[in-house]
Parts: sequence; structure tokens; C-alpha cells
Amino acid sequence: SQGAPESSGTSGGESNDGPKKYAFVFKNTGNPYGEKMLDGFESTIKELGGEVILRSPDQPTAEGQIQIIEQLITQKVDVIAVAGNDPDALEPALKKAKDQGIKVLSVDSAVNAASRDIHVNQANPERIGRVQIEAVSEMIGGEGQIAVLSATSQATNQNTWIEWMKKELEKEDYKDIELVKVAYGDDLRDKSVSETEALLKSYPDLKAIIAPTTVGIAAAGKVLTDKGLEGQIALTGLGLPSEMATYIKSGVSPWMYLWNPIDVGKGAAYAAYELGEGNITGELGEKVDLRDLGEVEVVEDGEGTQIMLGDPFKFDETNIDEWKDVY
Amino acid sequence: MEQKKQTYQPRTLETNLPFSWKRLFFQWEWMLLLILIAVLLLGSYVSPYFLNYPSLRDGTMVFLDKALIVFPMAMIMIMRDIDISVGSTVALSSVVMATLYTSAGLPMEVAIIACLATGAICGLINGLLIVKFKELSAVIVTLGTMILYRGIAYIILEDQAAGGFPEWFGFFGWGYVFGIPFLLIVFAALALLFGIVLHKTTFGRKVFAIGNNPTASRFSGIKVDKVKVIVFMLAGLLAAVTAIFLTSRMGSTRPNIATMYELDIIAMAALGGVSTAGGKGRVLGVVIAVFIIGYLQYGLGLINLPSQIFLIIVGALLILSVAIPKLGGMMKRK
Amino acid sequence: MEIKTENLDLEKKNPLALFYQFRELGLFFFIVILCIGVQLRNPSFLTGENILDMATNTSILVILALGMMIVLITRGIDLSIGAVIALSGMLTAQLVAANPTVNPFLCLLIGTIIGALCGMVIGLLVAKVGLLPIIATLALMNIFRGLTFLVSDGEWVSSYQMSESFVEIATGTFLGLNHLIWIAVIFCLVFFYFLNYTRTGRQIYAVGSNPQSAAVSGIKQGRILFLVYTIMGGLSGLCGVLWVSKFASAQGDTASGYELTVIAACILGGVSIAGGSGKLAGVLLGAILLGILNNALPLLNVSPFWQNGIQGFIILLAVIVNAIVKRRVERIHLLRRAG
Amino acid sequence: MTNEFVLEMKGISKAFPGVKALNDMQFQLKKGEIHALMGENGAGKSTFIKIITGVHQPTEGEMLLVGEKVSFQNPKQAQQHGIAAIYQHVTSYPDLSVTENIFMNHEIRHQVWKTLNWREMHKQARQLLRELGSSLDPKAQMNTLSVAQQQIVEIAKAISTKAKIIIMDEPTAALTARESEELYRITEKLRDEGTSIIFISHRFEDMYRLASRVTVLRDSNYIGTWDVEDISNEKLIVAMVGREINQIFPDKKTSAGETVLEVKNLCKLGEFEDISFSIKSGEILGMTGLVGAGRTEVCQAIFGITAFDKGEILLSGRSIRNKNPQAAMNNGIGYLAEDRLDQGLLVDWSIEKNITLANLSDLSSFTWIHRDKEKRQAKEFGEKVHIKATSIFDSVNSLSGGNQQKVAVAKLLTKELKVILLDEPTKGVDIGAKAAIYEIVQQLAEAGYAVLFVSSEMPEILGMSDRILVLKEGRIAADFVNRGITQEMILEAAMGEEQVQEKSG
Ligand SMILES: Nc1ncnc2c1ncn2[C@@H]1O[C@H](COP(=O)(O)OP(=O)(O)OP(=O)(O)O)[C@@H](O)[C@H]1O
Ligand SMILES: Nc1ncnc2c1ncn2[C@@H]1O[C@H](COP(=O)(O)OP(=O)(O)OP(=O)(O)O)[C@@H](O)[C@H]1O
Ligand SMILES: [Mg+2]
Ligand SMILES: [Mg+2]
Repeated sequence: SQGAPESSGTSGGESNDGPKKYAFVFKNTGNPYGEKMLDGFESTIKELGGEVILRSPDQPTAEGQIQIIEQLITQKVDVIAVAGNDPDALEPALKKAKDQGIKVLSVDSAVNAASRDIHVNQANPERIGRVQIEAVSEMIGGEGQIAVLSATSQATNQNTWIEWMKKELEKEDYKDIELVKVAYGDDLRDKSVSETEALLKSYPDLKAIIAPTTVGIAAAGKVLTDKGLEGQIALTGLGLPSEMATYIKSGVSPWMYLWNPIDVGKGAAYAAYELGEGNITGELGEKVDLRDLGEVEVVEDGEGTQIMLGDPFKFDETNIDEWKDVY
Repeated sequence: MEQKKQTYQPRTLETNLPFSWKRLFFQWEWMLLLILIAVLLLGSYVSPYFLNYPSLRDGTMVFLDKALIVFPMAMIMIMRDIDISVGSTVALSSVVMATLYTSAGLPMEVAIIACLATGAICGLINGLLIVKFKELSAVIVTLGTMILYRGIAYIILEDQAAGGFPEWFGFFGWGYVFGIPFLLIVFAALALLFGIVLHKTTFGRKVFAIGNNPTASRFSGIKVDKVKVIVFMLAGLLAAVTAIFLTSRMGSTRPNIATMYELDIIAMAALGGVSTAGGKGRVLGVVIAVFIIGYLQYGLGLINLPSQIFLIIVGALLILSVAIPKLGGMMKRK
Repeated sequence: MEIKTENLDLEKKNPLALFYQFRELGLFFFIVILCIGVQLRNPSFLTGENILDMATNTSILVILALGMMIVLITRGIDLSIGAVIALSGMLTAQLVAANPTVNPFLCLLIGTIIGALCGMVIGLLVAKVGLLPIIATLALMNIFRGLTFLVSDGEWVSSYQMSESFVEIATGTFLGLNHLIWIAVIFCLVFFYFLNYTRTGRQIYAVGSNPQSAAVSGIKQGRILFLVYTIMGGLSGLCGVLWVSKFASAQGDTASGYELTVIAACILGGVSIAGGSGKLAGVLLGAILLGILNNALPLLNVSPFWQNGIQGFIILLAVIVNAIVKRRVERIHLLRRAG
Repeated sequence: MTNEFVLEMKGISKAFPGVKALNDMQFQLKKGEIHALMGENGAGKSTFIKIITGVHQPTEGEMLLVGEKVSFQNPKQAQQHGIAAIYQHVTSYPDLSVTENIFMNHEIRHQVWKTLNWREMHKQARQLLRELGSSLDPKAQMNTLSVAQQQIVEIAKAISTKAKIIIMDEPTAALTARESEELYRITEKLRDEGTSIIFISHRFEDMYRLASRVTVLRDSNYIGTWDVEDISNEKLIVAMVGREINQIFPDKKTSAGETVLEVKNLCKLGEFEDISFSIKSGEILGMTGLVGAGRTEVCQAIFGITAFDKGEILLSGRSIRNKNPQAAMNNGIGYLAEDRLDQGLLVDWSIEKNITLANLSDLSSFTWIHRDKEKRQAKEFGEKVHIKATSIFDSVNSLSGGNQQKVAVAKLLTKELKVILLDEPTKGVDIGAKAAIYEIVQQLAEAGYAVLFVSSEMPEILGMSDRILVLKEGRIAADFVNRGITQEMILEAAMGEEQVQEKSG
């Protein structure tokens, strides 16, 4: 017989008095990007009068997140927001949570449709792919070889964005741009450096690198700086302003993109609150009030639904100084 | 014989030990039991959700999957070896199972058998390399295969996840039998089985003998190599069993599951009193140690302590539990 | 008195004998063949620039492997070095972020001291309390890693917070070679001298070779063990600073799992886990092999999904080939002695 | 105050947890004398030595060095006071070179640089070894040497410290008569140069040959000190054992039956060549030769531990090939290993588990071990060989050498065997226990076992064997029927240039 025989708590919300509990499970600890998101989530939920629980496993693994979700179920939280380390592997755990009446939303990295009520997308992946190709094209004058330096070969977000980049490159405007390689630095400094160096050696005519990941873009920036290649090879992608400040100012990376993780956390908090209060259910076409972030509509995302926050934000030398201390 | 002059006085050897309180109480398992009780009390003190049957019951499901490997790991450590490839073996067997089911379209039952076979073969390869190349230690062999097995998992599944298993497969990781988690039942059964094998059978005796003195064991007619290969195979097999439970809990699999499991497992065995210097260890101690670490983590999780604090606490616990008896011994001698 | 080892004298007269005595012969050939293979596939492999890159990237591994070698020789192991690297790197980086004017040498010194302190804790637990090294360092690995997250509060220290002079430590060059290469070379020389020409150096081998005899010959074992872990800690601390300077970023999970790479380098180089034996040349070769793999696999355009598998396969192959060559050499010795 | 004694020990006691190893020990050592220390296994001799060298600290008593009171907290201090020791269990560094073994912890350093002076150390090592009559290469790694060679290195090490007192704890245990002779010469030379020597041995010949005085210990107690000339053999044995032993070697009752084991042209590259012999049931075949002659190798090849290249082994006329020790044991061949600590016993285990280790399959059903059966068997065989212990649960490392050896023998007896290969069964065993072992061996032969008795000690080879094989450099140098054979004849065969082929008929 499957499923708990005597359910260990009927439903999360109803059996509890007092403020509702909102939990956010990020990918791993010690990740400043995540810390900012958690900050945004925490402050917003507090403003709204809920109780906040912030958790992350010490390693970015699905197993760690499953453990945490189990513990959250036992604590009878009302809403779980999760940035998934794996889209599918959390399904049984999150389903168990949903069975007990807990509302589930994913943020930043989606979990599959069956295990969530809604996904809060930091930005439209299609747009993310497109702006980076546009940027690179502008930096290299519309022709030449480019390469992508990604995180791990399994990172879902990055893989989606890279797919969109490839689609974008099929356009007529970019026919002279050749994507020669997608390399994976596994979000490790040393590996990202080796991979970047190998790119430079294997493709002497390389004109630009797109690195849609924080560790990767910073490592690539470092290699290009050390080898004195600024102006010859352009670098763009997605990175933390604090990590990239040096390279943006030195011109190694003329500009790059990211959204504001604090806002993502905020958006997640509002969505979580609306879900928890029963104001929305995650149905297609619902309107979600994200207060100062505006009102957005629930749209389709594969088999599930999502809301999308703003476009990625462009960081260049004019604004990097004011952002580098923020996140 | 009687007519010969005896050059020695006849002696008798006692075969019954007098009862001794000291022997009964100066045992590692009591200390572990005390720690476990302390952990449970602490847990109930800090969190209202901790000390009730459903919570303790479901808590076990959070940590018991990897704990299955602790039994053969204890055997390996008793033999003065170590296996750091078990995490990769979990990943590879899981990936093979999922691929055979999803891509090759084989029935799930066959895929499960293939998973077990994969684990056993991984263990077999470890064992064979270790006994054929004695100049290489188990550390280097399993370090190599650790990278290799996970590498093969990546080659098979690349960046894909594989899942969509039949409904009943979820039973392994999430199911209950008579209100008890299936995983807990399997764990208990394995604990009993390994306890018997290690402490009551000739095989277990041989494992201890090898840990104490491999040369003398060989000279006494123990097939040291065979025993080693079998134990490493068991480790592979149990890694595959873990793969089944873990995959069931996640509903899908990827090549990067079960990373760093080996360290957690070694920590559990060490806390349980298994000495990596060989020749010592008991299944009971290992079982208690599993629950100590498991419930400690679970309890701290319920009060939402950051996971890095947990790292520190487990580290300190490991050191204190091993150091305190030693320090006590040092005091007594002075 | 007739003793068979007189024959040992004969070996010296054979010009090949010296060659045979070099125990990592198999490994050396393996590396040569590997290099030729890679070069044929990608001609940019054996260019000056790439060799320099490779050397720079392998320097930290070499330094750490030296420390790990002496730990292994005493029958110990240190699993905490990745965590010590992270802790010392993080603390030093925070210092630099707070005082950009700190002298880089002071940074190196402070990092080394932090690491040495960590190492002393291990040394005390192993030498005085008598914990097994694998347990003690496994536990401290967790503790140091946890501490790193606590002191950093999950934040990173980024390149803009680091002073030019600090980053210069790992990027600057002297006589055309990166500072890191120089540091590694200096440490190799110091270790060579230390291990072969000082009493303490030889006592490290003695303690690992036979602890009981070391005790009866009056060697203070506890002191040697303490020293060895302190050195390992100091080197890890130093490498923490170098790491952070090289990558211009300090994270909580810096060098996570790096201890296994370092141990792999040592064991590849013929250091015995059972203690007592291990040569600097071997360890150097081991580290170089790993360095080549890290450099060559991306260059060969190997699919990222295959890299892990290939790396594991090559490591296994290398140790097995080395073992087989060693057996062959011993067989040749035997034949000669018999004939 | 001038002092006749370089070393004086007064009222020394030492207690280990649970054991009183030494009780009120008295000892006086003169300058330039060789002083023998004798006693049964476990009498406390080695413990006493370790107290002198600072490895252990006495619980009570005081120690005077040339009249001055000293107490050593560690071995280094003893070394600095000119005391050097060669310990019972060779304490070498297997991974290091001969030179390093000799100079460990008192290395020669450059005057200026304070770095180790390898050139000088190698030179001196070579010199020292040459003085000892050995041409070992100082750069050779220790674990490539045979036990005898290691012993020589140990002696060189003691001499290299320029010690005034050298202690030798059973240095001859691993040596043959020839090598012992060499050692006597070295020892006497040292004495003549003014060094005082404490010499521990279970061999009476050593004592008579070397020592001027002898001190006897029994059961941790000091019994007395005598001039060697003044004390008779019988009295000495009584002092040591506490009772009379009228007959050391049992009466021989040769009643050889059919040939059980036959070895034909056994060869192994670099170890032995062309070994052929046969043993009948009830027969004891002695095998001797110089250390390194390959006796152990032959035994281990027969027992299936190492493989051999050529040749044949026949058991009761049937050709067998033992792939591993288990196969050998199933075929009815047992082997008592030479190195009991490393190869024979699990020293951390109890007597009981050691005895039954080789016979677990008979004590279990479906691999489940029956503890009662096991205990019964351990008791039976433990008593059969007269192990001196209180219970079968005593740990083996709490036993003295002789009793440890008896445990190993008891283990061998649990299996049903036809042939037993005994490799140095009395090495390091006291006179009382030796007699007991001889008697056990004789009983085995009478019970129909075919016994191969390997030993370096001539008296016991002559006293025990029906026939004697002499090995030289891996070949059979002689095959005697033990009738009217003398030590000289054996030695000649073991060392002589031409092969003495005296086929027994
Ligand atoms: N470290 C120790 N701990 C406990 N007991 C010990 C220790 N060392 C020796 N003993 C015990 O002390 C007693 C004397 O041992 P010792 O080694 O001195 O005997 P011995 O006279 O040298 O014997 P043998 O002739 O066999 O070498 C024995 O009963 C032994 O078991
Ligand atoms: N100098 C040496 N270097 C390397 N191997 C050696 C050396 N001397 C001996 N051996 C090996 O050790 C083997 C056995 O030596 P060992 O001394 O054990 O012989 P043995 O006749 O059994 O002597 P014993 O039993 O009296 O010690 C020899 O056959 C030889 O192969
Ligand atoms: Mg002794
Ligand atoms: Mg021998």
C-alpha cells in the first residue's frame, strides 16, 4: 500500500492558527545570488505578515532538497517555494507536499509541471537567449566565431537558454556568426579556467564568449584579463555585478545581463502569498498582483503555468558601480 | 603415552568467562545509545514536531537510503580497506536501470535486475583489481573507479534525466507496509542479515581474521582474495539496492546523483565503532550510529538550522565520540 | 660470510640499472606516450604558451601534493585540505577587501598561518589524542567547511574587492614564468632538501616505515606527526591565498573535493598509502599527469560527457601500467640474480 | 668513587595493566664482560632490557650507571648515555636503506651545513659491515634482505652509536650455527675493546661459548647470578624452569610406514632447484642449511603459498598441485610458519579463535559457527599442547613466545592431516617449552604423520630427525640417514664447495 497509512497531518494550512508559514528552498548555501533572492523573499513575506523559513542544502543536489522538503512537510508549512536542483527528481517529494495541502511554486529553476502549482520565471528564457546573441553580435560586428561557456552539462536553465541562443542564431541577421563550441566549466573555477584556455587555443579566431553563468563568466573574464585579450575577444553573458565589476570596467566584458535576484525573491514572495491565501491557484490566465513589480498574467509553460518577471537587466560601465555592492 | 616421562605439568584451560560488569558496560554501543537518547531528547526539546511516531517514522526515510551501504562498508573497513566508489556505483546502476526502462523499453522488473547486476559488477571489478594488483591499495583503485563509474553514467545519459517509471516503483522509496516504511523494513532486515553474517558465520570470522592479519589468514587456509572480492561485490550490490530506493524517491535519475555519499557512509561506520585500522567493529554500533546521524540531521532540519551548522555539528560529534574514550583512557593511565 | 646481496653491486655496473631503479618508470613512459598522442590530435598542445598555462594551473596541485606526500608517508591521510583552502582563502580575501593596502606577502603569511593552525588541530587530534587520521580529517573537513560558510555568511568576495597587488600574487611573472610556477619550484627544492638532507625529513620516513622501531630508536613520533599535519595545513593555507588570488574570487565552496585530486596525484606518483615510501619525483610526475589530463581533455574537444570516464580510465590505466612495469623490472632483477 | 659496575639495577619492578612482568630484579654488569640473561619465555627478560633502554619506565627500583643514579624517560636518553640494544623482534625500517637503518636518529651531518652527509654515512656503513664480515650494499633497501642480514645491520647499528653497553636480545634466534659463530667473533671483539654486553638467548651453546656470568629469571622474579664455570647444566635448567628436565629429546621409536609425501625435481627460479625427497608416515625428516638456503621457500611451495616452476609433488603416490594453502590442507598437508607473529597467528585474537581458525568448516553448519563446539575444540587442542594460560579467551599477545608457538601448533592439529611441515618450530622458545614441542612432534610422528622438521639448530636436528636433508643455495647438498652423523658433517655439507652426495640406501 502506497502513501502514508495514517496521514501525519491533514492539511498544512487549516490545522494551524497564527501566521502562515512560507518556506523557500534554494539550490545550495553559500551562493550570493541565492542569498539575495532569499533576502528579497524574506523581507517581503515579513511585510505581508507571514512566517518565513529559508533552507538550502549544503551541496546543490536534489537529494538534499528532498530531505528538506520532508522536514518542511513535517513542520506543516503552508507554501513551499523551491529553486529546483533537478526538474523531475523532486516530483515525489513535492507531490507528497501537495497531497497534504501545501502549495508549491518553483522559482528561478523550474520543477516539472506535475510537482508545482506555478513557476515564477525570473525572465523569459527566449528573451534571455535573444539579448545575449544581440549583444554578442553587436560586440563583434556581426561576424566571427563565438563559443559558449556554460555551467554543468546538466544545468536546466543554462541548457534552455543555450537552446534559445541557437534558435536565435538561425536568423538571417546572424548568418556570419558561427557557434563553434559549447564548453562546460561545471561552475568550478579551475575547470572553467581550463575550458576557457582550451577554447582560446583550439579556436585562434574566436571573437567572443558567452557565459550564461556566474562562475563561468567571471573565470572567463579572469583568463581574458590575464592574457591581455581585452578588445580582441569580447565577453558577455549572465553574471553577478559584484563578480563582474572589474571586467566590465576594464572593458573585457563591455556589458552583460542579469535580473535582480532580490526582485525575483520578492516576486516569488508575492506569488507564494497569493497562493497561500487562495487568491490564485496557478490556472492559466489568472492575474497575479506583484505589487510594485506590477501585475502579470499566468501564462503557459510546457504543460504547466508560469508568470514571468521583467527582462534581464543590462549592466555596463555606467551602472556597474552602483550595483556591485548590492549583489 | 602413559609410560613416557611427561616434561610438563598438565594444565586445564577455562572455557567460561566469569561474569564481569565491566565487560558488560565498557562497550562502545552503550556510549552510542546514550548519544542517540541525547539526540532524541534534544530533538523533542527544540521542535514540537520531532518526537511523535509519524515524524520519527517518516524521518527514517530521509536518511536510510544511503545507510544501506554502511553494512558492506563496515566489512570493508574491518578488512583494512576502503571503498570510495560506492556513490558512483549508485549513480551508474541507477542510470543503467532508468535507461534500460525508458530507452530500451525493457520491463521494469528486468531493469531492476540489471541495476543490481550493474552494482555487483562494479563491485566485482573493484575487488578483482584490488586482489590482482596488490601493490595498489583499495584507495587508489576505488578512487579511479569512482571517477570511471560516474563517467560511464555521464556517457550513457549525458545531460538527460530519465524517469517516468511505473506507479508501483514509487513504493520502494515512499511505501509503507503495515504502517512501517518499506525502507525501514529493508534496513532492519539487512542489519539482521549482516549482523548474523559478520558475527555468527564463518564468512564473518574470516573477514575479521583478514582485518587482523591478512598473511596469517592466508597461511591458515582462508582464501583471502575470494573473501575480499565477495565483500567488494556486496558493496556494489548494496549500492545498487540504494540506487533503487534513491531513484524511487526521486522518481527519476541523473548521472550526478549520490555524490559524496561515500564520505557520509564512512562517517557513519566510523562513528559506529568500525576502525579503519582494521579488525574491529560491530553491526549494532553501526546501526545506532546511522540513527544518531540521521535523527540529528532530521531534528536540526525541523528547526531550520542552516545546513552548514549541521556540517559543524556532525564533525564535532564524530571527533568527540571517538576522542572522549581515548582521553578517558589516557587519564586513567596517569 | 656468504651473502647473496653481493649481487646488488653488479647492478650498478649495468647502464640500465639506474633506469630500473627509477620506480616510476612506467608512469614516466605513460606520460610521454600520452603527450605524443595528444600532440598528434591537437598541435597547439606542446606550444610554449600552453605548456606555461599547464604549469601555472598545476602549480597549486604540486604544492599540495608535496604536503600530502609526507602525510601519506607517515601512514596518515588528510581529507580536510579542500576545506582549509576555502577557509584560509575566504579569511584572507575578507581581510584584503577590508584593507586593500595589505602587503601581498603579509597575505601569504596570514593564509599560511591560518592553514597551519587548522593543521595543528588535526596534528593534536592525531598525535596526542590518537584519532585515526581519516576520521579526524573527515570530521574537520566538515567543521572547516561549515566555518567558512559562517564567516562568509554565504557571500563571496569578488575581484573588484581585491587590490591589484593581491591579484598580482598569482598572475604576475618573474623571468617570464608565473609566480605560481616559481613558488612550486621553490617548494619542490625545499622539500627535496628537507626530506633527503635533514634529520626530521628522514624521521618522517622512519615513523611511517615502522612506528615501533621509531619509538625504540627514540624518535618522537608525536612531534613528527604534529609537524607533518601542520606543514600540510600551512601549505593548504598558502594555497588558499594563491587560489583566491589566481581566480580573483573567494567562495564558500572553493576547492570542494580537491583533496581527492591531490591524493590521486600522490598515489599515481607511487606514494604508498601503507606509509614509509614515496619519492618527490614520483609525486611530481603524478601531479603532472593530472595537470596534463585537465589541460588536454578540453583541447582534444572531447565531449564533456566523456571527460569523466576518460579521466577515470586513464588514472586506472596509469597505475596499472606502472604496477606491471614494476613487476617486470623486478622479474628482470630476479633473473639476473639467479643467472 | 671508582666503580666496578658499569650498570647496576636495584629492585626493579614493572607492572603492565594486569601483568607483573618484573619483580624486584637485581642486576650488575661489569666493564668488558659478556653477561648472559636467561629464563623461560615470558620470564621478563625483554621487559628488563626495555627498562634499561628507556622504552619502558620501571614501576619501582633504581638504575645506576657507573655509580650514578639515572632514569631514562625515552630511548634517546639511553642512547646518549651509551646504551644500545638489538631488540628481540627485529626493529628495522623496511622501506629505508641499510645506511639509514644504521644511522637513524644519530645521523652524520656536515660540519657547516648541518645537512645529512650521505657520502660519509654510506662510507662508514660499508666500513662497519665489512668489519662484521659482510659485504652488503649500504644502499640496499632493508626489506630485500634476509633475516640474518637484517640482524647484521642491527648489530652494525648498535656498534655505530659507539655504545659502552650493548644489549642483544636473542640475536641468534634467526641464525644458523655458522652465522652464530660469526656473531660470537664480533661479540668477543667488542668485549675485548671494552664494551659490556648483555646477551639473551635460549641456546645454552651461546651462553657457554660467550658469557662469563649468567643471570637467571623465572616468572618475573630474580633467581640468581652465577659464574658460568661454576654452574652445571642441570642446576641452570632447574634455576630456569624450576624443576628438572631429565631428557630434552624424546626417545625415538622409528616405525616408518609407507611413503606419504614425495617431492620430485621441484624448481623455482631464483629460489631453489631440483629438490627431491620423500617422507614416510611416522618419519621425521630434518631439513637444515644456512639461513637463506631456501628451506622456507621449499615448504611454502609445497604448501601452496607460492607457485613453483617445475617439478611434481606426490601424496601417497597421487600427483597433487596445491593452488593455495586451503587446497594443501584439504590434501592433508599442514604448515607451521617460521614467522609466527606475522604468518602464524592473529595476535590480537583470543587463543580460542586462533586455534579454530583453520578448521571453521568443521565447526559450523551452513557456515553458522557453533560456539560450544568451537570452545570445546579450542580447549581440547589447547590442553593437548599444554598452553600455559588461564582461559581460552586470553589474547595471544599476552602469551610468551613459546606459548604462542604452542597455539600455532594446536591450530595445525585441528585439521586432519597426513604431512606437517614445521618451519623452525622452536625458534625463540625456552628450554622447557622446547622439550614440550619436541615431545609433541614425536607424538605426531608416532601417530603416523609424516613430519618435515626444518631447523637451524644442529642439536635438535640431530636429536629429532630420522633422516637429514641439507640445503645449500637452493639445492640439496646432502641427504643423511641420522646414524653416527655429527654437526661437522652437516656443516661441511651446508658450506662445502663440492656436493656431498651420500645417498641413503
Ligand atoms: N607491553 C606489554 N603489555 C602487557 N604485558 C606485557 C607487555 N610486554 C610484556 N608483557 C608481559 O610481560 C611478561 C614478560 O615478557 P617479556 O617479553 O619480558 O618476556 P621474555 O623473558 O623476553 O620472553 P621471551 O623469551 O619469550 O622473549 C610476559 O608475560 C608478557 O606477556
Ligand atoms: N639478499 C637477498 N635479496 C633478496 N632476496 C633474498 C636475499 N636473500 C635471500 N633472499 C630470498 O629469501 C628466500 C628465503 O630466504 P630465507 O632466509 O627465508 O631462507 P631459509 O633457508 O628458509 O632460511 P631460514 O628459514 O633459516 O631463515 C631466498 O630463497 C631468497 O629468494
Ligand atoms: Mg623476550
Ligand atoms: Mg626460513
